[in-house]
Amino acid sequence: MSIQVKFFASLRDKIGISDTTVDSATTAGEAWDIATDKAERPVNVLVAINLDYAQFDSPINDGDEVAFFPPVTGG
Amino acid sequence: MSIQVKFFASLRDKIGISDTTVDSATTAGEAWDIATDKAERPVNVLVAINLDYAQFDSPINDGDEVAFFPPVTGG
Amino acid sequence: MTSHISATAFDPWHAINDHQQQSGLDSQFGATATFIGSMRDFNDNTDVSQMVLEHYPEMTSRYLDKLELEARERWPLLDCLIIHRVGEINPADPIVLIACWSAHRRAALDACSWLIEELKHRAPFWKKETRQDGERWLEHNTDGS
Amino acid sequence: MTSHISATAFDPWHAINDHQQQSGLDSQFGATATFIGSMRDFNDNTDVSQMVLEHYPEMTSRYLDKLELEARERWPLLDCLIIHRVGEINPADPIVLIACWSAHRRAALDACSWLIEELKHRAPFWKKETRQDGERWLEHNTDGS
Repeated sequence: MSIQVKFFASLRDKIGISDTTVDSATTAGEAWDIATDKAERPVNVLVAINLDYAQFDSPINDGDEVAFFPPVTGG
Repeated sequence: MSIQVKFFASLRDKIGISDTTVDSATTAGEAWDIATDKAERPVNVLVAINLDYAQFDSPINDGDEVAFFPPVTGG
Repeated sequence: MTSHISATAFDPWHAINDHQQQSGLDSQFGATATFIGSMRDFNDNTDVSQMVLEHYPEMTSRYLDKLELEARERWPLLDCLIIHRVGEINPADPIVLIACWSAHRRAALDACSWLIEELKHRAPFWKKETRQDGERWLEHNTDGS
Repeated sequence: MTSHISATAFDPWHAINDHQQQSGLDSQFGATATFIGSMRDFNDNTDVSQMVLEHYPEMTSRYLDKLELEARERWPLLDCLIIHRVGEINPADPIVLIACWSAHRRAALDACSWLIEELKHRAPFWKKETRQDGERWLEHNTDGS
């Protein structure tokens, strides 16, 4: 099993990881814990699975891409 | 006393007058009656006195400009 | 703040760009909202080949200025531009241009939307369409939808 | 319908004009509403000298397309253009462009206003400002006012 995990913007700077792979995780939250070695989750962090917004308890599957990022500030 | 009376767009075409002067009138309605020889007033005709929207019973004074026109359709 | 009547065709994007360059407000505004109304060659299921836009010159100038002033009182606008065509108009010609500049987005967007509605209801312009079966004054404005 | 990400500065009026010329919709649309968001040199009472706009490339493309599609489902749009800058941005640079074309005014105006709000809340872009005292990620978007 291989899950790609990405971090963006201020969250990437804080966690210190831009992109990593985890071998097993059944939810986005588990992927966070494995990738960050159980770093505390900022209260407003957003989650996307395969480019769509999701939740920390959303299930993930082999080959998925899970991304974590702070509130968006574009436009 | 001299009141300038103007008609615009479809109303001008209907009345057959673009611009005329009436010698005495105390309201916009009276100016209409004199200028048009008491033509029937279309129900939705608009009135302006000195470039501001007014009513048929609004008072007018010497030197005023009274205009009658149909609903506006610009923009 | 500028409003004017144009008796000849104008390029709206060029006009907005020119106005913006001359305003000296670069990097002060964060939001620009614009509306362009242009002539369609089709109305009420009928082809329209040309249009004549008549107005009440002194009153239109006064009303465009008045609308700008009212918009500035309601919203924190940095700048505003209104241009309205009159005379003979061909399909695809821009008829009206409204542009609003502000620090943040809601002021520019809301003022722009308000200005076009107010202009449509209050400014003394009248459209006469030329169709296959002759000329016809428009009797009222659309509700926008 | 087009949306794209631009890594270099763009002229919004030129982009809109080009898109419109190529659309072949002249004299079909009666309304064009646009919104341009640009960089101010001042935020939260502090001078801002530069900005970096980061994004999540695959997801932004997907979301801009999704927003366009949703706007088309909600309003009878003839065409729509969205451009968003990324990378290093200087004061006065356009950051986002939204343009909507429709037969009548409300569709273009309402879709344009809706698109910028949705984009601000959903599209994965992040701004980092360079100020005198260093770089700082913006923590949340303004509410527009």
